[in-house]
Amino acid sequence: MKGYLFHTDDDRREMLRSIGAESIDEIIDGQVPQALQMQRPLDLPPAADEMSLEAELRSLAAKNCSVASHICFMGAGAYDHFIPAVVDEMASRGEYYTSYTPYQAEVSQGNLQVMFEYETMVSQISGLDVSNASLYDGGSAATEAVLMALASVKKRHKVVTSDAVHPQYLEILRSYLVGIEAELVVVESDESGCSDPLIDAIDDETACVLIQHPNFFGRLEQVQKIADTAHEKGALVIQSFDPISVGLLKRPGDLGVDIAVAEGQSLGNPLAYGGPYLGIIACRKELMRRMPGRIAGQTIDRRGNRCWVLTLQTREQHIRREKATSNICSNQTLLALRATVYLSLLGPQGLKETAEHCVVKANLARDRFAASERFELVHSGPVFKEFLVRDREADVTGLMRRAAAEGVLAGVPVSDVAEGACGGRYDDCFLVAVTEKRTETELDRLMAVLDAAQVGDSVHLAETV
Amino acid sequence: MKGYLFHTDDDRREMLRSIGAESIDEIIDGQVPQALQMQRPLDLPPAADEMSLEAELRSLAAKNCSVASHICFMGAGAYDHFIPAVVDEMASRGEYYTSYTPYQAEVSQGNLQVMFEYETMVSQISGLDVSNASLYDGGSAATEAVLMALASVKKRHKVVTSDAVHPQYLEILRSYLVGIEAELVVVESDESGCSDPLIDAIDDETACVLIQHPNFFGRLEQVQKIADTAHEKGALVIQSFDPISVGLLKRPGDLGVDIAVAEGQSLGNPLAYGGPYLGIIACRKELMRRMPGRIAGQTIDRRGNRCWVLTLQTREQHIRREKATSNICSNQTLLALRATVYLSLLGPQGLKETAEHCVVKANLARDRFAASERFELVHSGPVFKEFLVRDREADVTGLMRRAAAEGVLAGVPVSDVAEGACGGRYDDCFLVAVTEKRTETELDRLMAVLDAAQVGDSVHLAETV
Amino acid sequence: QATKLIFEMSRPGRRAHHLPSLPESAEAISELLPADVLADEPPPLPEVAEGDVVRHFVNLSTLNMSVDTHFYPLGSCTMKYNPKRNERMASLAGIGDVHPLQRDGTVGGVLQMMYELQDMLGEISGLPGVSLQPAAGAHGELTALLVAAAYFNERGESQRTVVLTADSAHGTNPASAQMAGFSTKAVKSNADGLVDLEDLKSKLNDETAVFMLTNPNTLGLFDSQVGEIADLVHEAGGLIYLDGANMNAILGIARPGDFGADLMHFNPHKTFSGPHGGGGPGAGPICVRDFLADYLPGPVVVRDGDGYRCQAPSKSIGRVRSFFGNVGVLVRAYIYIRTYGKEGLRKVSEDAVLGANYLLSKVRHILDVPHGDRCMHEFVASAKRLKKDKHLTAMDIAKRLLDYGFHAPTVYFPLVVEEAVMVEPTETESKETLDAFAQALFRITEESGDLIDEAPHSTKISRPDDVAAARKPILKWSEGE
Amino acid sequence: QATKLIFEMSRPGRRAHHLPSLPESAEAISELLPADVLADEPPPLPEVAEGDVVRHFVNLSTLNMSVDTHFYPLGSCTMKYNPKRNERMASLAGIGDVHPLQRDGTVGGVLQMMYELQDMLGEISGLPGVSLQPAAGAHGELTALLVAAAYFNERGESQRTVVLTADSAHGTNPASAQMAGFSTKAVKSNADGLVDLEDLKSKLNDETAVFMLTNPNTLGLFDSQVGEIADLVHEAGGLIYLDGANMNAILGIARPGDFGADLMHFNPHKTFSGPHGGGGPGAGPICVRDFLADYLPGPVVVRDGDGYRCQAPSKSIGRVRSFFGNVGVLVRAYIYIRTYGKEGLRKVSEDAVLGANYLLSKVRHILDVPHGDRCMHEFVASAKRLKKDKHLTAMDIAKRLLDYGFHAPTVYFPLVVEEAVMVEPTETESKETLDAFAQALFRITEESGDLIDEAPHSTKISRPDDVAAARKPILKWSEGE
Repeated sequence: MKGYLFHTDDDRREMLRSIGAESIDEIIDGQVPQALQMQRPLDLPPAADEMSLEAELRSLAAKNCSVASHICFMGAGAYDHFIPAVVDEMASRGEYYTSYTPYQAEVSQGNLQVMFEYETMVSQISGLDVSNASLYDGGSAATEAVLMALASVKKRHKVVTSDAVHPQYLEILRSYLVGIEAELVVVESDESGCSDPLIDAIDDETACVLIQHPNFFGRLEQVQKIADTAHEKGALVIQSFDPISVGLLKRPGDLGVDIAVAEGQSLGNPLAYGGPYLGIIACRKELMRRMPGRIAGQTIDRRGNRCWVLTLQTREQHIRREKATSNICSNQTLLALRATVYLSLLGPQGLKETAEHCVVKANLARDRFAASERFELVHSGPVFKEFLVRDREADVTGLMRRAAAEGVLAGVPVSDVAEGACGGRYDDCFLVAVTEKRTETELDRLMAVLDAAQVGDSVHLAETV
Repeated sequence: MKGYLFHTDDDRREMLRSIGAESIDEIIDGQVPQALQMQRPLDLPPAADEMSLEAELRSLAAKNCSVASHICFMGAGAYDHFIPAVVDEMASRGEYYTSYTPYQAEVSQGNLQVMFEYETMVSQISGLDVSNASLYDGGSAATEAVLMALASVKKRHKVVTSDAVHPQYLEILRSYLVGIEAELVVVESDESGCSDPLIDAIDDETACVLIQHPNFFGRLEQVQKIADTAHEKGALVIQSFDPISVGLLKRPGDLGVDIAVAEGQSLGNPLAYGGPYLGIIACRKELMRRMPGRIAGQTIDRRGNRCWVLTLQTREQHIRREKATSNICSNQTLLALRATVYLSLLGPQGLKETAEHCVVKANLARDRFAASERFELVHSGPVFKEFLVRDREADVTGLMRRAAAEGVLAGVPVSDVAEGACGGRYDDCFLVAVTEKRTETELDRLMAVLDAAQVGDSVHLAETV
Repeated sequence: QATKLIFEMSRPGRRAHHLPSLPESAEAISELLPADVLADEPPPLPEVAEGDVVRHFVNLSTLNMSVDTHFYPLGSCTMKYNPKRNERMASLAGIGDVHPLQRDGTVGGVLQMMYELQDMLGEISGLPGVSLQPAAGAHGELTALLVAAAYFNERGESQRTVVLTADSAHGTNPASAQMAGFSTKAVKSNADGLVDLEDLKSKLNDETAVFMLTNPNTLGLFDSQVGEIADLVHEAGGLIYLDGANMNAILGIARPGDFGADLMHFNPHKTFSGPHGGGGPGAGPICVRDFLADYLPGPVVVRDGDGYRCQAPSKSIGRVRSFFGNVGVLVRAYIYIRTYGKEGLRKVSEDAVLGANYLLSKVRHILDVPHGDRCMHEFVASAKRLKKDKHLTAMDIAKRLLDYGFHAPTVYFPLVVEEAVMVEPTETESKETLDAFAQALFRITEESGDLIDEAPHSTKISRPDDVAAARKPILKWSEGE
Repeated sequence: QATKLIFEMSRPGRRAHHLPSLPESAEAISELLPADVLADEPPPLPEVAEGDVVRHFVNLSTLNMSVDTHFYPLGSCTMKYNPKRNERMASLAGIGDVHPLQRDGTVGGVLQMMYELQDMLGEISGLPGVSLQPAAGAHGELTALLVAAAYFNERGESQRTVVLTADSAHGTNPASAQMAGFSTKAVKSNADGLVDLEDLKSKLNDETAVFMLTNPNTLGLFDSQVGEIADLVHEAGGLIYLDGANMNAILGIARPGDFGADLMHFNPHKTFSGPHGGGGPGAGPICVRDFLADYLPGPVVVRDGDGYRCQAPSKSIGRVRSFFGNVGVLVRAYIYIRTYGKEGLRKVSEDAVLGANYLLSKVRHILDVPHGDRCMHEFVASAKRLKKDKHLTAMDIAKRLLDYGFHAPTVYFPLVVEEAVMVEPTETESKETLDAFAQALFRITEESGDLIDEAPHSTKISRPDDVAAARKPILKWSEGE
């Protein structure tokens, strides 16, 4: 029997004797009616030993392009930032990754202290009072924030947002709002790629405003102005932010935002084809008891020593059941640990310099696109680490395919992010993201590959990668 | 300042104040005469940050063929055996790899117990009484065994061995014996690739006989017979063995051998272009106090609890100085740990099955070579996991180069192992090693690549790999 | 030292991470970004050296009990051994470092694995429609209920607004129902710990949308009435949702699809050995009957000639999270299922059931076990009598077990058992470990006084003040506090 | 549980590792191998499950103090922070998994690194001939002495059979000399802890082959007479060997080649942050003057057009180990040197010296420090007075420090200081840590009685019986013992 079982046949016999059963079948038959039992073996592949399975997985892995094999300019919510080796080594300690939710605080102080440090750092980077111990990902965190706001602002059901928010985040919001009394207003962003038009949509019915800054197009929003208007109207403001960006940019809390959310993948978490990722959420103190998810807090123990526990559990499903603030039971502790280690390593200066590299190199890339014949920059104002490029030949998919065959993941076509994203206005465009990892040589390589691509070039990726 | 320094300038100022020095230069100048100090900075590359250096190392790594990128049939003392993930994970725990020699037993019981378990397992696989906590590698271990024997057998100086012992091991032996009164007799192995002729060279002057079984050609030696003769003549017998082979083969101790040595790389240690590797040594109890290197032993502590300590230290250089059994101070604990974890995972059955895979697949490969036109099997008797192939076209180097360009590391030319190895008799031959990792498909691929190679095919590897 | 916070180790100017210089051709930040968006200074993160970071987080880790270090019989959580090969393979280049918006042609290997995993989960559940998107079990519950809602809506049965849950159910069940827009009603357990059929019947009507069932249930009992339950619910026009938290008991033995479930989620981090990560990440893939498959959230992986591609189902409820799903967790599940294969998965459940029954056969002589002398993969004992006789509570037992080197079982859940002690040994613990645990439990019942009241004694901290924590929450470190 | 041996967990038939089936086309083993070479059964290794192995070795690890967890001021061993990036990069595919007999064209990246490392070590030492082959410092000593012997032989000076070593030298020095076929004489230290020049002079003659010098020496003192010493030895026709164990003190400050050394070894696992691995692996690359380079063991890496290739020097002494060298360790050294680069290495030594002097400035108020109030990267204090006054020995201090959460310094070495306590803080410890260590040391000197005599109290074991261990050695586990 391949796998991880312990019991030898002798063990099994002795155990059955203690139980007083003839066989394991007897135990099962006594509980699961025969009619409900499977009458055949599972139809699965045969058992595989480690060596053979690893060889197979390696060959499957080799079929994929990756940020190790390719130069990556893909972003749109998930980024190829550098992950220091310390992050991997800390997170690969069994004491972290094979433990569970700290129900017994005495033997979970490691995880609890990490959560407390994580919460503190989220507070530091968001400029807000309170964080939880993490949510699933940036997209669902945005929706949880909206649900928090809807629950907090009584008798208002309108949610105002813009199509400069990540299209998948809007999709999630739509899915969740089905079961709830709520009206979603998605305002079209203006020609400069900003969401100023949504200011006019904020009214006395509005429970909350959801914006993203830097936004889906990499552009900077008038957060303070939007927040002021919202607050005047009695609505709450939710900002989805890039945690790397606050190395340079003002933090959500500094801009008057009430609830901040972010995708924490950038903070030392691998891309992993989309997950697991890290949902960051922080809010003003007044909203604390509406926060979903686990929260670690400080207290003292029997001996008077400072220590940490899960707290405010009366918000949670295992106590409150259907009256809970959310159904969330797990959290992303391991990814929060990675973010905590990452931010500890970077410190204020490292975060600032990382942000600087993003801004500077994104702009160097932008200059190159601006100078090219085939491409057009869609928006002209300042960007953080990402920007939108129009292919005048409108062959975005072919272009990306061709670039991948040449070792470059050149960007993300807007239409790949979500069907009908931004009303289809940008279906001939792609987002180019530039992190601190990219070098000028790589920027040149990107342009060389894109410039060499011919419209309609047919590339069969299966053969070339 | 890139790197790992802790002190801020403030720290440095405070520390200097406590020392009572104006500057660090003052402290250094007070001890190191100006005339002896460097008057210029070191001429080294500029400091490199982690991200840039990793990118550079990745591109250097990509220039190398590896057993991940290529199908490996290379052996000759270092083998591509499978390393279970558990081995890597255990050895990557900081408590193991960032600790040092267990001078303080109270805070080193982890390492000490591992050493004790390692020693026990070495005893189990060698069939001998006593092991140390490891030596540098298999080659230097063979020489240390010879030195042990020379020191043990009084007034004899002859060392008898054969050219079926790894040629590099013989080179090491020659280097070490320079400083010592000793005569090295290397007997030519016979046409079947065995060392039977050395039996006649064993005489009353002989201090010890060094053989390898399975030998350099993968062939099996008449160990028991050689040992009987040696013992009749009053000489000690040293066997270099393959630790995987004893899954099937009789162990050195079972064959009458006095000292066994082995290269422990096969036991869960990465190839790493030759090191660090693991020198295994074990001997009969009577020779215990001649053993070089660290030894862990069992004792009890103040409270009566079983525990482990470094012991028999009166053999060692830090106590005995020039009278020590050897100058060895460090050992390969981390690699011994890997071997211990590896053998724990395999157990008797896993070791046996691994050995079976080697034998079976090596023979399948051998059959394929026997059936080919270009190649000839040099020896006809049974082999363990490796065998010698003659290229009738005598273009071994070209052949290997061509195969590498096609993704196969096809074998090891004998002349690559050491200049003049085996007196040049096998310069038109190469060793093919087949571990449990190889599949029949890969064997077919090997033959396809070799059969397709044309003599004189010119391949510039720099371009193709 | 370990209890210092990383913030308290900070020294101005100390650094760990360094970046290369900016490109020489770069413009100044002040040229590239408007002044009004720029912060005066970066956030006040700790300033520490790399050696600080490593020692801090390594030492912190050792304050946790974990599966790698201790027996962890936390009921309902399936704390089985987390294979190291999973960790290695999931982080291979080409798997761990693939961008989520790469198109099908550049990510065929991952898609093939995900496709095969969909198939395998469909086979194991007996429910062929599979979405790998949900990020956790609770997320799977919510998603499945949104699927159910969409289904009823399309059928014109939007009056079905009630979700029934068992009173022994995980708290996530009613909370998920609430989030999906349903109201909830609890169905009682009977004296045997199973669903009270009469109570169920009384609550079934044309408002019934879904009955959420955990089977084996949280008492570790397989509800043998499940066929009848399914018939009743289906006759009332409702659907059966199976909370898959306890699937480790029935792999290859019984399939939810075969015993009447219409929708379910898996917890790959429980059943399929994905590590629990100190609380997460998990994943919550859901499986549904054919007629519900079109409503699943997208994307799912479909075959496309020789390759694979992502596609949203035709009537999809939409997305419930960004990107594809928790691929890192799912890959580990894939590796696990492939490792045991068709021969092995049933054996996993058999050994899990065997271990639980063996431990039960020892524990029932120490603690009361209200619901029978046999169980599936876990059982629930009660300290009610000990509490009354000796003031020894479930919590006391939990705390004192820590001193014996065992993680505590789940306590005070399920709510239907007083002073509940819920033990799940899993199949990856030896008989010797189970014996040692039973012996520790026995010794504890013989202990009294401070030994119990002040337990644990051997841990860094003991009995933290939860009430103070909640009354005056301190949720982050502040300078000088 | 952690003190159980893995053998004691064994159960017949329990397994962790599995292999695929043998190929169907395979012949039976009995057909392939003669019966007389086959064992009746495989060796009696433990039979355990994978979960057993993991829990066992994880728990064992936590019984070690290590740099990752504790301050480890073990004098002469340079227990500095081991960068995690070294670990990651050294195990990259294409570095960690390259076969040692791959030819130059298939291993150009590794050869380039090794070539550059040769160059960098030549520059740091001021000795341009470099061999990376020796596996450890002591191995480097032996190798260098074999080089010296070959050199003298070729010059017809085979009468040079004496190696001089300092009485404060590491024990490896005389032992290595012995193995290389030399006889040894010890040169005394003077009252300042430096080489007694008169004693040296009296021992120099035409039999002198090599003077092995450690500088800074094992007292942490830079012997300022080193220029004069080199002149004396060279005039006598001998060579100077520098034991490079203490190079962490003088990187970029003084080069052995500039102050008279002809041969030396580096300890990359000390100076260049290669991890110590619980006792090894290390590496012991040696650097020599031009005129000795032809004798170095092979292979060394040379440039060959645009590439690199391995080659044996023309008069090579031959090999001292299999294959190229401890590449895994050397790659880490390469990464370390590249990380600090030309700007940083001197700063490493400056901070190492600063830290040691700072700690010395605190410790000299607690313990006697016989040799001055300044030091290089380490210093040697003495508990001689405390032993006399309070029966507090160096060993007591070492043991009691463990309770305070610090690894002990090196004690009873060097032999020239009674009750020696040898402290090397390295540059990767914070001022706060050094302060805490000094404070602990102070507290210990105020303690007495069982607190001291029975220390350590907080460790799993305390004061093992070394004498019993040596008198009746138990060097392996046996069934039933």
